[in-house]
Amino acid sequence: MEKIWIAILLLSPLLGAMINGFRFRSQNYRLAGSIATICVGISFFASVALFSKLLGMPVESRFFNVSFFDWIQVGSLSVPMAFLVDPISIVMMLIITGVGSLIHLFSIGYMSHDERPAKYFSYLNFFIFNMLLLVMGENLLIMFIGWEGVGLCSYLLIGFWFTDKEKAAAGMKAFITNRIGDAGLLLGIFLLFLMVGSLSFSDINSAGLSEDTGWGMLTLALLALFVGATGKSAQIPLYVWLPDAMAGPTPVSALIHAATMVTAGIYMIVRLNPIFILSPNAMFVIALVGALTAFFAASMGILQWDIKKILAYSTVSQLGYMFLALGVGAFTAGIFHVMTHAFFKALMFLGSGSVIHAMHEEQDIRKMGGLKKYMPITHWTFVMGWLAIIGTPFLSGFFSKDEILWMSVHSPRGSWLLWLIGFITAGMTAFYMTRLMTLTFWGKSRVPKDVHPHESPISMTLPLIVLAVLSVFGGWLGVPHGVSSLLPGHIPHLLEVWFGDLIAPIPGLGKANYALEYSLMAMSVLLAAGSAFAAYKLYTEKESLLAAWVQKAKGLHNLVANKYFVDEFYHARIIRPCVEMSKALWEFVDVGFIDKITYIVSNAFQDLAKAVRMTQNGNLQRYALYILAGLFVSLSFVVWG
Amino acid sequence: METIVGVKDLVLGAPLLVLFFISILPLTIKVLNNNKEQRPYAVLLQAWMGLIIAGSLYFLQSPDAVLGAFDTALIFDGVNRWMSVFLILISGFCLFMSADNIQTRGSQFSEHTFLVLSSLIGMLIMSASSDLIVTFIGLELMSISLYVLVALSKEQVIAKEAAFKYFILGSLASAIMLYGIALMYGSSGTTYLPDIGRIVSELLVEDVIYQIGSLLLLVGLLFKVSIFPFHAWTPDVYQGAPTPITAFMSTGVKVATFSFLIRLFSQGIYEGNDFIIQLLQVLIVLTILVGNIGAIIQSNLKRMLSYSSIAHSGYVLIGILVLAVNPRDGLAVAAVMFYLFAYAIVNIGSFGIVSLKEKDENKTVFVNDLNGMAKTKPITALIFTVFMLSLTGIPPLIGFFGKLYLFSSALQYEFYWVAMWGVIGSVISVYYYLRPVVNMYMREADKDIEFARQDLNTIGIGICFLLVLLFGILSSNVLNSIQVSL
Amino acid sequence: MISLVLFFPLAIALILAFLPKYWVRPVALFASILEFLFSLHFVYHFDKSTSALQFVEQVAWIPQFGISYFVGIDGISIWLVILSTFILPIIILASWTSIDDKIKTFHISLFVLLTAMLGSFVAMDAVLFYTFWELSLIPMYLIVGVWGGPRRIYASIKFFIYTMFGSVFMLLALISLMFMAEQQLGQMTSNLLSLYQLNIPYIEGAWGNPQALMFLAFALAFAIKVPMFPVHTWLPDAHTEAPTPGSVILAGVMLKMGTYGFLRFAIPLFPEAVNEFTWFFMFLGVVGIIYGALVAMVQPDIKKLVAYSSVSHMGYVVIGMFALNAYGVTGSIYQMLNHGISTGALFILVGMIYDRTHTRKIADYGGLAKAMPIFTIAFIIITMSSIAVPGTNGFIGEFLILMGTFLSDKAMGVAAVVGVVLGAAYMLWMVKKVFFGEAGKVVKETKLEDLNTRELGIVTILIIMVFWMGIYPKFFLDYTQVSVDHLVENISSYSLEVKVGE
Amino acid sequence: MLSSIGEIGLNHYLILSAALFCIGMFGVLMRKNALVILMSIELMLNAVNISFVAFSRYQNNLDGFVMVFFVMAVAAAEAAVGLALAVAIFKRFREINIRFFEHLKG
Repeated sequence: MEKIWIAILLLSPLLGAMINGFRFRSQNYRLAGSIATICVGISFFASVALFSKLLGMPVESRFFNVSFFDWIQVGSLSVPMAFLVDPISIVMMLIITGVGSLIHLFSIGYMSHDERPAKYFSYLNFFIFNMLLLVMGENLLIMFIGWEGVGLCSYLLIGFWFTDKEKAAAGMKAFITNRIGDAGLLLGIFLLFLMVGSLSFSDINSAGLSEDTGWGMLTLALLALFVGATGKSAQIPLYVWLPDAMAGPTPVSALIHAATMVTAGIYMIVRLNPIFILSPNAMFVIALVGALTAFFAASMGILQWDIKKILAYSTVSQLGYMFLALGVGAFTAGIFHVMTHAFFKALMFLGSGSVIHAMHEEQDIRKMGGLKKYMPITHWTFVMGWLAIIGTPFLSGFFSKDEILWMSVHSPRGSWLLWLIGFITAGMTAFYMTRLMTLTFWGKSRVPKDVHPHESPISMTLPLIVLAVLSVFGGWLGVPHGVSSLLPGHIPHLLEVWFGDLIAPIPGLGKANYALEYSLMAMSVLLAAGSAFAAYKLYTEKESLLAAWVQKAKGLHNLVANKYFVDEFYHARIIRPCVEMSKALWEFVDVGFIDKITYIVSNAFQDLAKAVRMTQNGNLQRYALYILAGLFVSLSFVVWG
Repeated sequence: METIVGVKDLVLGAPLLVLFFISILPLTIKVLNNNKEQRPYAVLLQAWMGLIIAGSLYFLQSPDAVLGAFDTALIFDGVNRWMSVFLILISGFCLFMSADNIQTRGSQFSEHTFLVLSSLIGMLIMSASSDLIVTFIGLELMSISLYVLVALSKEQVIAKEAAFKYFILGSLASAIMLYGIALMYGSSGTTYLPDIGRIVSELLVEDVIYQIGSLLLLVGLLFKVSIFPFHAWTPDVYQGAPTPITAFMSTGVKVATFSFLIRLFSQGIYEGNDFIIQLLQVLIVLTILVGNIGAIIQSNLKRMLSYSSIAHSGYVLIGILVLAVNPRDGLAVAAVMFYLFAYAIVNIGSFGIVSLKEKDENKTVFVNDLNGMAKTKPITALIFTVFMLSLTGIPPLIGFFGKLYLFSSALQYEFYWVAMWGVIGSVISVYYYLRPVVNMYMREADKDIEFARQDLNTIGIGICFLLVLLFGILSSNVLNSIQVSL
Repeated sequence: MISLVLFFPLAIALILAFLPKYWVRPVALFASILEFLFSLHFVYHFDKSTSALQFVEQVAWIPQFGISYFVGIDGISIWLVILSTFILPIIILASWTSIDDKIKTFHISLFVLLTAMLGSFVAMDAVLFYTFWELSLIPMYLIVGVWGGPRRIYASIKFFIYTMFGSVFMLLALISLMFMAEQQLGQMTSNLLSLYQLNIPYIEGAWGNPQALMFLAFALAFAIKVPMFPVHTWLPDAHTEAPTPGSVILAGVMLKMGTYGFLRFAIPLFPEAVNEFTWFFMFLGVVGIIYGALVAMVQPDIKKLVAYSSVSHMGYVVIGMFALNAYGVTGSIYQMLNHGISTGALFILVGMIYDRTHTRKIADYGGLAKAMPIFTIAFIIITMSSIAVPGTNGFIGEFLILMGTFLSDKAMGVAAVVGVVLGAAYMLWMVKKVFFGEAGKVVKETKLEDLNTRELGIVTILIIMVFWMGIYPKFFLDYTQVSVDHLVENISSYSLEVKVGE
Repeated sequence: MLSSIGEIGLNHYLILSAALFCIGMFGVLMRKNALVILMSIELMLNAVNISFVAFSRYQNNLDGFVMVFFVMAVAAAEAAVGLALAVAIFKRFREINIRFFEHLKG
C-alpha cells in the first residue's frame, strides 16, 4: 500500500516537470504555476499520509523499505532502486514538500511577467523530484543520483536568465564547485564499499565497524563524505558558489539555497551518524569547519549591501551552526535547526523576494528604507523571521540555536572554544539582521522617485504568513530539556522522541548541569539584544559614528567587505594556473612535442629520400662503382672475415 | 660418359623449341612480303598461338614428376613448371600491352615480338637449368634481347640512354658472374649443381676460391633482381624503357632469376655458409629501406614503381634467406613463388594503367597527372587504388598474404630484425603508394584526362584486377597447389 | 547468421555501385535499418547464462597456416556489434544533406567500413581479426580524405600511418604466436581459442622476454587506436578535418576496436605481462583523462574540444579494463557504448550547427539558446550524459570504472576522480560560451532556424538511448555479466569454449 | 734461361686472369669513351676464359674448354649488340662520351 504512496510522492513532481517541460514555450504562468504547485502539493499530502502511518507504527519497526527494480547488478555490488521512509527522511520530506509547495505558490506571482514561466516551473519540479530522491534513497548510490540531480537543477535555475553572462557563469561555478564536492563524496562511497561491501544505509550503519580513534580508513571515508557535504552545503572552502547563486530568481534561492539543497550535507551525516560517532577526529574536523564557516560568513554578511547576498551569507553561517551541532554529536539539534532555519530563512528570502518584486528588481538596500508603511504584511512577517533568527526566547531560532550552543559546551566532543565562536557569531547574526531590517523597513526612505513600492498580491503574502506562523511556533517541536524543566507541564523534546534510537547516543555524555545552561542561555539572549539595539542605533541616528569606526578600521573593513578576497584567491591560485597549464600542455606537449616528433620523423625520411636520389645521379660509371664497391667489401669480409 | 641428345630430351625441350620457331615466324612473314609490317594484331595472334602451345606442353607433364633433359642439365620439376607458366603468362600480358602502347606499336612490332619471345626462352632455360653454364647462357639470351628491346622504343632520347646503361652494367654483372662460375668450377671440378651440392660441406672449410666464386655468382644474380648495392640501374632503366618492356623486365626477369636462386639454394650451394646468411640479411634490410625511402619523393609514376620493385625484391629475398638456412623448407619456396605471383600480377596491372595514360611518345606520366581521376574514370581509379593497396600489403588483397607467408617463414627462423625492418618498410611504403590515391580521390582535376582506346591492354588490366581480388581470398588454394607440386 | 550480418553490407555496397545517383541514399538507409534488425537477432537469441562463444561459424581458410574463418559472439562483443549497426542508420540520416558530392562512393565506403568493424568485433581468429582491422583503415581514410576539411589530406595520411605503424608490430607478434602454437600444440594455428591455451614463456626482467614483447606489440597497436596518451595526436586532427559522419563513426565505433582489442587479445593472452604492466597502462589512462580534459579546456574549436574529450573518455575505459575486476571491466564495456552514443551525438549536433554556420570557432558563437531552444536542450542533455550526471548512461559507466579502479589501486582511483571534475569544467565552460550570454557574431549574422524533423528524429533516438541506458542498465549489463566474471576470475589461465549445440 | 723461371703452375694463370679482370674493371670505371668501355668488358670476359682453360687443364677434364666456346659465343653476341647500341646513340647524340647521357637521374 505505501509502495503506491511512495511512487506517487516521487513521480508527481517528475510528471509536473515533464508536462511543463514539453510546453516550455507557453507564456501562461498561471497554468504552469498551478500544475507545478498541485504536483508538489500531492507529494506533500502523500508525505503527510506516510507520516501519519509512521506515527501509528511501533518504534522499532517504524520505517518503510520499498524496492522497485534492480538498478545495477555487477560483481558483489547490487544496487536496487529502493527507497527508505523512516523518521529522519519523513522529516526532511515534510520540510521539502511543505516549504516547497509554499515557495511554488509564491513563485506564481513572482514569475508573472517572465517570458519562460513553464520552463522555470519544470526545473523547480524536477528539483523537488531530485531532492526527494536524495532524502528517500535507501543506499548511498540513489542518494548520489539525487545529490548530482539537485546540483544539475541548481545549475539550470541559477543560470535561468542565461542571456546575462554573469548569471550563466554563476550557474557554471555552482555546478563545478558541487562537482568537486561530489568527487569527494564518490571517494567516500568507494571507501565505505571497500569496508562494508554494500552501499545500503542499513548495512553500513549495522556493519559494526570498529572505533577509529586515529586517522584510519574510516576517518578518511568520513572526511571524504564531509568534503561532499561542504560542496553541497557551502562550507569552507567550497562555499563560494552560494553567494553568486543569488543570480537566480529569488524563490529559487529561497527553496534551494535556504531550505532544501544546502541541507543535503547535514541529512547525509545524520543518516550515517552511527559510523560518524565512531570517529572523533572526523567529528572534530566537522565541528571546527562548521564553527569557522559560521564565524567568517557572519562577518562577511555584516558589510554586504545586496539584500539577497546578506541572506546568503547568513545561510552559510547558519549551516556552519548545523555542522557545529553535528560535529559535537548533537544530531537531533542539527536536524531541528535545519527545520527551524528552513522556516525563517525561507520566510526572509520570500520576504526579500516580495520587496524586490515591489521595488522593480532593485536589490541594493541603500536604495530602500522605510518600506514599513508601503508593505505592512511583508514587513510584519519579516519581523517575525528576524526575531526568530536572532534567537528571541520562545521562538524557533532560540530553541534550536541555543540547544546547539549548549551542546557545543556540554558534549564531550565539544569544547569552550567552539562555544565561544558560536557565541560571538550569534551576536554578529543579530547585528547584521537588525542592520538589514533597519535599512530596508524602518529608517528614512531612500527610495528613488520613479519607484513606488506596493504590497505584493495575496498569492505571495499568504506563504509569508504561513511561514511566519511556523517560524514562531515551530520551536515548540523540540524544546530542550533545560528549558522544558523550567516551564510547567514538562513538554517532551518531540523530535528526540520521534527519532528514537536512529540517532546514536554520544558516548560519555554527562548529566546536564542546568545552572550552567541557563546562564549561557541568558548571556546569549543579552548579547543578541545588545547587538540588535546597537545596530538599530548605528544605522538610524549615529551614521557619523559608523563612518568614524569604518575610517579607523580601514584595512579590516576593506578585507571583510571584499569577502576576504577568497574568490580572487581561488581565481588567481587555482583557475588561472590551471588554464595556463592546459594552454602550455597543449602548446608544448601536444603540438610542440608529439606532433614535432612526427614532423621530425617525416622530414628525416624526406631528407633520406633526397639522399637516395642524390646517389642516383645518372652517371653510368657511378653505378658500376657501386656494384664493384659492394663486391669488394663482401670479398674482403670473405677473405679476412 | 657420353651424352646423346635423345628423343626424350627433345620432347621435354619441346616448349622451348616451339617458342623459338614461333618467334622467327613473324620475322619470316615480314621478310617474305618484302619488309611490309603486318598489322600488330596478326603478329600478336601468332605469338599468342606459340605461347598457348608452350603453356599446354608444360601442363602435359605429370604434376609431381621430376624430369631431366639434356643429361639433367635442365630439370623440369614442380617449381620450374609453375615458374614457366608464370613467365609465359607474363610475356603474354606484356605482348598485349605492347600491341597497344604508342612506343612499341610502330613499324618494328614483329622484331619486338621476336625479341620478347627469345627473352622468354632465355628465362625458361634459366629457370629450368641446374648447370651453371646453361644458366649463364639462358641469362645472357634473356639480357641481350632485353637490351635491344629497351633500345627499340620509338622515343629517342631516354630509351637509348637506358638501353646503353642497362647493357654496360648488365654485361659487367654477367662478367662477374662468369668469373664466379669459373672459380666454382675450378674448386669443385664441375659446373653441375647437384654434384657441387654434395661436396659443398668439406669444400667450405678450406677452399677460399670456392667461397669467392660462390659470392661472385651470387652478386651477378643479385644484380639482375636489383638488390641494394647493385640496384642503381633499375630506376633509370625502368623509367627509360617503354612501359610494356618495363613491366616485362620488372616481373619476368625477377621470376626467372628467383627461380634459379631457389634451385641454387635448395641444392645446398650456400647451406651453412654463415657469411652469406649475414650478408643476405644486411642486403635485404638495406634493399627494403632504400627501395621504399627512394620512392617517397618521386614525382614520376614509373620511377616510383621502379623503386617499389626494388623494395619488393628485397621482400622476396627473405624467402631465399630462409632457404639458405634450411634448403629443404617447402613452405619458404611456396612463399617466394606466391609472392612473385602476387607481385607480378599487380605490377603488370599497374604498368598497364601507366601505359594507358601515355598518349604520345615522350609524355612521361607524373603522379599528379592522375588528379581527379576518381571523377572522370571511376573504374580505373578504383582498379589502380586496389593495385596500390595490394602492393602496400593491406588485407584482404593478395599482397598482404604474400607478405604474411614471407614474414612467417622469416620469423620461423628467428630473423626478427629482418621481419621488423620489412614491416617498417611497408609502413613507409604506405606514404608513396597512397599519394596517387590522394591525387585521384582527394584532388580536383585541373584538365580533363582522356585515355587512348587500348582495349587489349584494358583486358589485361581487368584480368590482373580480378586475380588480385580473387586470389586475395583464395590464397590458400594457390599456395596449396604450389606446395603439392614441390 | 553472423556471416549474413557480416557480408550483407558488402552486398549492399556492390548494389549501390550500380544504382542511379538519386536512389543511393534511400536504399542505403533502408539497408542499414535492415542490417540493424538482423543484428537484433543476436540480442534476441543470446544465452545470457553462459560465457561460451555463441552463433559460432568456422570454415578453414588457409589450412597451411591453420588460419580459419572463425567468428563468434560472446558477452564482451555483443553490444559492440549492436552499437555499430545502430550507429550506421543514424549516420546516413545525419549526412542526408551535409554530403553532396560523390555520394555513391561515400555510402559504399560506409558499408565497407561497417563490415570491417563488425568483422573485427566477431573475428575469433587472430589473422581474420587483423584482416578486418586493416580493412577498416581504407574506407575511413577515404571518408576523412575525400569529404574532409581544408587539411584533410594531412590528417587522413597521419591517421593511416599512425594506425598502420601500430598494427604491423601486432602482425609480427601474431605470427610468432602462431609459431609458438606449432611448438606447443603440435600444429600451427591462429585460432584464438587455442592461442589462449598457450603458456608463453615469461622471463622476469630479461630484455628478450617474449611474453612482454608480444604484449607490448599488441598493446601498441591498440593504444594507438584507443587513442592513449602519447600516441593520440592523430585523433584531434582526424576529427577536425573529417566530415560529420566521419567523426561520428570514428568516435562512435572505431575507437572501440582498440579497447575491444585489449579486452579480447592483449589481456587474456598475456596474463603475467598484464600483471606487470597494469600500473603503467593505468597511469597512461589517468594521464590521458587529465591531459585530455585540460587540453580540451583551451581548444578554440568545438570539434577539437570534443575530440580531446573523447581522448579523456577513452582514458576511463582503459583504466577500467586494467583494474582487472568485475566492476572495472563491466564499467569499461559499458563506457564504450556510452561514449559511442554520447560523443556520436555530440558530433552530430556540432555537425548540425556547422551545416548552418560553417564555423566551428567557439569565439564566434554565443547566445545560441535564444535562437535555437530545442537544439540547446538536446545539446545540454547530451553534455550531461558526457559528463556523467546520474540518470544518464555516462554515470553508470564512469561510476563502475571509478569504483573498479579505486578498489584495485587507490592512488589511480583518486586521480581518475579528478577527471570527473575537469570533465564538467570544460564541457560546461563550452556550453556557457556557445549557448548562454549575449548573442555572438554568428547569431547576429546568420538566420538560424531550429532543428527540422529529420534532425529532431536522430536527436530523440539518441536521447532515448541515453536515458534508457542510464535508468535501466541491468538490461544491457546482464548480457556481459557472465563473460566478464569469467574473464576476471581466471585471468591467469583464460580459456573460452564454443557453446555446445550450436 | 727458361728453366730458371721454374714450373708455371695453376696459380700463375689465376693471377694473370685476376689481373686482366681488374684491368678490364678499371677500364669500365675510368674511361669516358663508350667504345673503350665495350672493349674493357670484352677484356674481362677473356680474362675469365683464361681461368676456365687453366682450371680445365689442371683438373684434366674437358669441361673448361667447352665453356670457353660458350663464353666466346656470348661475348660476340654482346659485342654486336653493344656496338649497335653505341652507333645508335652516336647517330642521335653525335657524342660518344658517356658523361652526356645523364638525363635519367633522381
